[in-house]
Amino acid sequence: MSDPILSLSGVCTDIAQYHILQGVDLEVGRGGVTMLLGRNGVGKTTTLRTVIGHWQARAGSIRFDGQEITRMPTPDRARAGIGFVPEDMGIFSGLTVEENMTLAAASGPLDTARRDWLFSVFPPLRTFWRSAAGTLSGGQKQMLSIARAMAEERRLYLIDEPTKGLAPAIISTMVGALRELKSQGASILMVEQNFAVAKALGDQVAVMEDGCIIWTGAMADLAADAALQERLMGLSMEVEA
Amino acid sequence: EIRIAHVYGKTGPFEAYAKQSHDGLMLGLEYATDGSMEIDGEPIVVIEKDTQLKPDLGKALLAEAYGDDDAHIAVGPVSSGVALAMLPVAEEYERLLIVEPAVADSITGENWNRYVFRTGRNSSQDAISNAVALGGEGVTIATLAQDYAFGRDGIAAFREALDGTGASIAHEEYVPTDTTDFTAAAERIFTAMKDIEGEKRLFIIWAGGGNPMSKIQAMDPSRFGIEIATGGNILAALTAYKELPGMEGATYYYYEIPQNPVNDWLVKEHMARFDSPPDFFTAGGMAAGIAVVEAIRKAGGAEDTEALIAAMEGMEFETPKGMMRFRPEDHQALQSMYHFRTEVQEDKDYGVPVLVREIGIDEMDIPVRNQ
Amino acid sequence: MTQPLLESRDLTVRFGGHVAVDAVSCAFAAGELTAIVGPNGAGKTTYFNLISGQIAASAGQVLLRGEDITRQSVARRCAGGLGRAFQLTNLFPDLTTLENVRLVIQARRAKGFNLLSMAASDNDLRDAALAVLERVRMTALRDTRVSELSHGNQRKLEVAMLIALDPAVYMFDEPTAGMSADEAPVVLDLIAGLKAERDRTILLVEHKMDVIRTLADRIIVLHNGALAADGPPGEVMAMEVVQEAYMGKDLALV
Amino acid sequence: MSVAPDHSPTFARTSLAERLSRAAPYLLVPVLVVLGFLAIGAPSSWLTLTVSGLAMGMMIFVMASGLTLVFGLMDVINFGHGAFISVGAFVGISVLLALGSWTGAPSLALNVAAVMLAVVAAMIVTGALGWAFERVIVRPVYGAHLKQILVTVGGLIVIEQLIHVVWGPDEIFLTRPETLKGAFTFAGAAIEKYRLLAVVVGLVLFVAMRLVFTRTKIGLIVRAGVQNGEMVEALGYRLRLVFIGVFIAGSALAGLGGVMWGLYQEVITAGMGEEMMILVFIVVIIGGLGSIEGAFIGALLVGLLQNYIAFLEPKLALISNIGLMTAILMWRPQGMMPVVEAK
Amino acid sequence: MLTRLLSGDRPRSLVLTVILLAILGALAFAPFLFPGVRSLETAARICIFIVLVASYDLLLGYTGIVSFAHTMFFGLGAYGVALASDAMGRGWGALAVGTVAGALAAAVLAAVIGMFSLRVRAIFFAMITLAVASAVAVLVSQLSAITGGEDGLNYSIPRELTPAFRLGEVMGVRINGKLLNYYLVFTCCLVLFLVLLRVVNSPFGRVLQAIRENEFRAEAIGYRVVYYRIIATCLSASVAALAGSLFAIWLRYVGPDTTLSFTIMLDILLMVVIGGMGTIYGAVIGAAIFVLAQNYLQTLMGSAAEATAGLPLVPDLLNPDRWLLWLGVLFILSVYFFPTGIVGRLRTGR
Ligand SMILES: Nc1ncnc2c1ncn2[C@@H]1O[C@H](COP(=O)(O)OP(=O)(O)OP(=O)(O)O)[C@@H](O)[C@H]1O
Ligand SMILES: Nc1ncnc2c1ncn2[C@@H]1O[C@H](COP(=O)(O)OP(=O)(O)OP(=O)(O)O)[C@@H](O)[C@H]1O
Ligand SMILES: [Mg+2]
Ligand SMILES: [Mg+2]
Repeated sequence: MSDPILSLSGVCTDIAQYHILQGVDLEVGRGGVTMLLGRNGVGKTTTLRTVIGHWQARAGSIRFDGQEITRMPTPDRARAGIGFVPEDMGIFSGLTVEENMTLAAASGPLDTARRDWLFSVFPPLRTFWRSAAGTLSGGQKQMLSIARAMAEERRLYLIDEPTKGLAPAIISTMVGALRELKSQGASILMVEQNFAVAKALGDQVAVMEDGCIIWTGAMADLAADAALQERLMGLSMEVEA
Repeated sequence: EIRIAHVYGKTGPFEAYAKQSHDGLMLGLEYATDGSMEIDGEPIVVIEKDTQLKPDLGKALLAEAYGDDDAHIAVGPVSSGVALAMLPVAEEYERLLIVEPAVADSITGENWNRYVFRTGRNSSQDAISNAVALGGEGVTIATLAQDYAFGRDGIAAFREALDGTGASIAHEEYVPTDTTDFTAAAERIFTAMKDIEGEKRLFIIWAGGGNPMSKIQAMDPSRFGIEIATGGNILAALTAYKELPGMEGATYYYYEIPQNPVNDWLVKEHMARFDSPPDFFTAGGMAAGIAVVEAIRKAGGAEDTEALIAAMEGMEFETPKGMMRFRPEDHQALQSMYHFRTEVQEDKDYGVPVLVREIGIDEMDIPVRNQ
Repeated sequence: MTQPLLESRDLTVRFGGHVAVDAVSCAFAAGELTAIVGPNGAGKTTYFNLISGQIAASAGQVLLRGEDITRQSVARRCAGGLGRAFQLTNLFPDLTTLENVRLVIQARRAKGFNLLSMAASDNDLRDAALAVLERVRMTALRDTRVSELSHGNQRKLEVAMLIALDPAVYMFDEPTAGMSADEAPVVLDLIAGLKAERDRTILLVEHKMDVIRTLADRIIVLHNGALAADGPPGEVMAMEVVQEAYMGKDLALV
Repeated sequence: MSVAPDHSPTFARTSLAERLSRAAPYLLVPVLVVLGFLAIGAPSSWLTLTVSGLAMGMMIFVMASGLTLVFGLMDVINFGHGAFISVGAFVGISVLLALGSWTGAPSLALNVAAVMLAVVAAMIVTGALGWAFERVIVRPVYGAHLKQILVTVGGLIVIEQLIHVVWGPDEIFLTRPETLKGAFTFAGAAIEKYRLLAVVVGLVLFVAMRLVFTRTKIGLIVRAGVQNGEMVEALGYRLRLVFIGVFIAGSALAGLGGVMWGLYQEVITAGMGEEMMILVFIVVIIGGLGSIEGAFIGALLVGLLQNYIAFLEPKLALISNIGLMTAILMWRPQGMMPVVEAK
Repeated sequence: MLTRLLSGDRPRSLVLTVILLAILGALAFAPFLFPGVRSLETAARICIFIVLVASYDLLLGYTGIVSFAHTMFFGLGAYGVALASDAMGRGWGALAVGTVAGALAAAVLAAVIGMFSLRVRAIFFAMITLAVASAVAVLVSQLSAITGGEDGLNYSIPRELTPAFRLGEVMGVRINGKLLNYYLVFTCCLVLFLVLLRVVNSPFGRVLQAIRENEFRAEAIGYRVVYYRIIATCLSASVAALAGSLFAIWLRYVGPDTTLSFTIMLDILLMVVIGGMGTIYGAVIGAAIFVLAQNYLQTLMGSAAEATAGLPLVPDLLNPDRWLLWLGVLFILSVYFFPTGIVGRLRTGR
């Protein structure tokens, strides 16, 4: 891939005494969506957390937009243009939805046009704008978490399982919103278990197993090849009905 | 060798008092032995023990002093609670404990045993001397004290002593020990006193910080013709007295008051060594030191406790406060107190207690309470 | 008709002015698997909370075997046979996987107030707990601390704990969210197995349509807190309100 | 792009009772004042007690304000706060004693200038101390209450001992600057002048803190950071800096409180701050964690109630604070107007 | 057999086992190994504090309840014995009545406080207990007619437990009532400790841990959290009261400073944390280290100060009067170096 926006080479990450990532090589293309797939517990979340800096890589290097960020503190990585939707959503439940969003706009007040756009993608945010975020429903929290990452323009979004708990209607609008982001030139690295969503959105795919990337390629190739799916992920997703 | 244990709260909130007390003790031993620190050829060894102001520790340390270190006489401690815990240990080991400067009446009162002597004053002495100083025909007095045993007993003794002086008590106010805002107490006192005719005084007994005097003074009690009165205090606390010139009361010690050779020596030496005048507890400590030496001399040695007791009962000895006498009944040292009036003096940044009159031993009828 | 095992009558809860569950009356017969669907924020989890007692109802009643349990504590209801798995993972993070399950079984057997026996020597409890872990294929992880499990495995443990509780009414709140494609079927098979035993009442909140289609005997739809539809799967799925509010247009993603 | 259908929940109007209960904390102080009047009867006594109670409340607020930041917002149970109060008092009073000619002069301007200098010096020293405290003692224990209690008590002991080393073991007595001595009498009520200064300082501080927190994101960052620091950093905030800054501010405010309290008490000891800690914690708790308004109202309530009760029934004065705390927690288990949910 | 005695909760570390055995041995033969008044005094204190700290660990380490009222219960037990001895006169009956009454009173008071305030948030509960404890301390000082106020109470215990009761000599050590008293304390403490060890390893103990971890979920799987909390509080309070009674029997004196002060509360907290929270064995190590430090740190510092007399500043800081400074440092360092306590560290080997 020419000039990837994010590239990991030989990244190893330890959590306590466990070696979780064991040499991850991964590239995220500029302006594209890369899907990170794999079974439970293979290290997908750990990869994303290493990129944002919540875990420190023990070895290897991470480059973002040509810049070495392996040892950079998390806030600097965020300011460099990386947005993050964590697996557990990371909602500030003691704050209202509005306060969550205010914080999300780190470099100034929240842009009203952008806010309205987010309202249209995730309508409940408007309804519950002044409610404590902790009282939202599971899916609403997920929406807030995604909206937070989008509160400002970022060049790269790291999104960990955004569709879990979302109703189908919301999933489809969200997919639409992500496409829109992509069309504006942003790049996305996304972990997803819902293969239909992955297929609809992904350009590239990386599949993980035991802390390593075991396959990379175009989404279309994987979607079309049931045998490959079987080999990589334990069973085949129903190929297009 | 004569072993004397000084068991006192070296560390903790009363650190300042403890240091005075120890310096005083050492000066007293030195003075009484003319600087030789020997009695009849036997050298004196002073063992220090820190109770940290904890009664249980005080108890253990005193037992250690008698039991493990084989001390002949123990001196201390600063706090009454610790002292009370220590008393039975003296009885158990049948050794002398000279209490200095803990003040609770019950040390030489209900909790007393025959191994206990006290050179320090007790609360009654304080209260009674104040009653003698303040009482008088037609005087009406309100009192303010902390709401616990020390405060209530002090006022009770004061009230008792006031009987017969012609003065009467119009109101007693007790506030929690840690009170910092005296507005309410003052308002209650003013309310009780404002319609009374004649000379009116507010007598305050207060231990520890949080000085109520200047706070009440700030509320201008003279509006109602009320004057504030209180006992003496350590030098540092006299700063507050500067706001109250003319205030009267009775004090235990102020270095310029007693006129006798022992005090002259003390003031001179203390100035020379510590560059400051001696204070309450220095004087007390010194009295204890002198008492120890005198008693051992009189008994002809420190080994025989019974002989020591016999020697000390009724013994008179010279101290910075003049002559003191151990009363045989309860082993309390009787001593003079001083009626003072506060003056503001040029070179001092505190209110100076100036002697009005010495209240002699015979003028105070200190009750015997150990029966 | 025979008495339903579980029933809600005009069950309502208000948060401030917001009516999150709005007079829902619904009965669940023993042995039936009911799927509860509805858009995000429709009140599904809150409805569960009302039934299992985490939230006090503003109005209405919950009846279990005909008995009014609306005022009972969570623990009482649990002992009465209402079991619940949570949408957002909710475990004992510093204990091991095995200990988590063991605690559930201990609760079920009411051994908690036993102060003077030795817990470690109670082999019954241990074996029972291991059996449950085996059913969800987590035996290998039995001595791992829960906080060290990956998200997907925590979700599985959440289900395992409900199975260990073995209640009369199972309430699953999106059991497979976050589970990978090869793990989800394990859990779904378990649920199918429970259903096959035919003496358990199962309530299942799910957003995955294929799951609902294969498992549900009946679907109820919540919308804005109110009961919007109730009936057999085929019928309900075809209804317009469901299509509109729930599925959205882009059916390919479901 | 497809737009998801909004689900539109029904919102009923909030009832009058609910709106009233939201305003209730603000009504407590006036209600208490009126009740006090009814119970006391004598207007001059009532006026004295009320004004001095409010002023005392202000002083307590000044001491508690730092703790609302550190404990209320940052969730650090900091017993070291007591030591900062003491250090503030010692530094401030030392400055005042050094400026004896200013404080001794009967000029309000000179006196206030001296006090200001003392306050600035005290705040600088306690702020610096707070910085060191945060770095060395508190940093490893964010989020762990128990350990916080232990290390901060350790810090408290160490600082108190260092006060002994630097200033000696004696308590230091002092007198207030000339123009702040004595009282005004007004309608038969005597009101200490110094208390009026306390009222001014308390009000200014309150307004300033409110402004900072309504105009900036600092409060939000801290609250969010306590809950999920990683996420705040992932949004691009340097959480460490914010935490250090707030901690320093809290410590400096303790220093301010120390000077004010030392001047009120006219005697300072190494343990003076420690003695205030229970009261200060009570104020923060009944106010509701992280709430400046709450702490303010709480402090006023404490000051007033103490005075009223001490006047009406001195025996009960002892439990007035605990009683107040219990009553308020029964009524609102999270305190009056919590900003941060307690753990 | 041994396993049953230890309730299956073995120390799980060789070093730890050795240390524990050493402490047990030292305490069991203290009068013979370390003759002298002071050392016996220290040994008795260690025994009593082990129980007190262990009972607090039940609350803090296992149930996750932070309470500052533990010394209050300790004091209740102590005052129970003191008041009974004062009122009924010297005698075994007085000791028994005082002990039982103290433990019961502690349990009841704990239940009342628990019912009223265990529902509020943990941190508020801590503050409430702090306030209640300080109120009780003030009350004790106010009721001076009964309690002796600040000055405390002296009273007599049966002659068989005092030095005056002499029995002879063994291995050069005088066998007297004091020694009997020590072994009474030692035995009671050992039994109480084993009981606590059993409780935390019982199914009940497991539930407490679950509640500490996630109270919400514990409720949801059918445990009535409030009951468990209240029982744990009562249990811990009455064991603390029993420790207090032993302390009173040993000391023959009670006063607010020895049993009720906040300083002791903090000492207990520190002992739990140094030793290792939630391990019970931690209480043994924490109490032993701390009490030794409290008793001998000053002496040690004295010699250290002398040894370093030539150096600048150092002797000042090592001045025995500054021992509190080092105690403060100990507080801080213990959390730094033993975040999981000594027991935790020995067990993980890190
Ligand atoms: N805090 C932790 N401590 C120890 N081990 C951990 C921790 N967090 C995760 N792990 C382990 O790291 C491995 C990878 O976890 P990770 O969360 O990255 O998996 P994942 O691919 O995101 O899985 P899932 O699909 O279940 O979310 C897992 O085996 C997990 O047990
Ligand atoms: N404690 C609470 N306080 C205020 N509002 C609440 C509370 N709990 C839930 N709500 C509101 O009630 C509504 C229903 O929430 P609920 O969690 O039941 O939704 P749900 O149907 O489970 O949605 P999802 O599919 O997203 O999980 C939401 O709008 C939520 O904001
Ligand atoms: Mg993951
Ligand atoms: Mg839900």
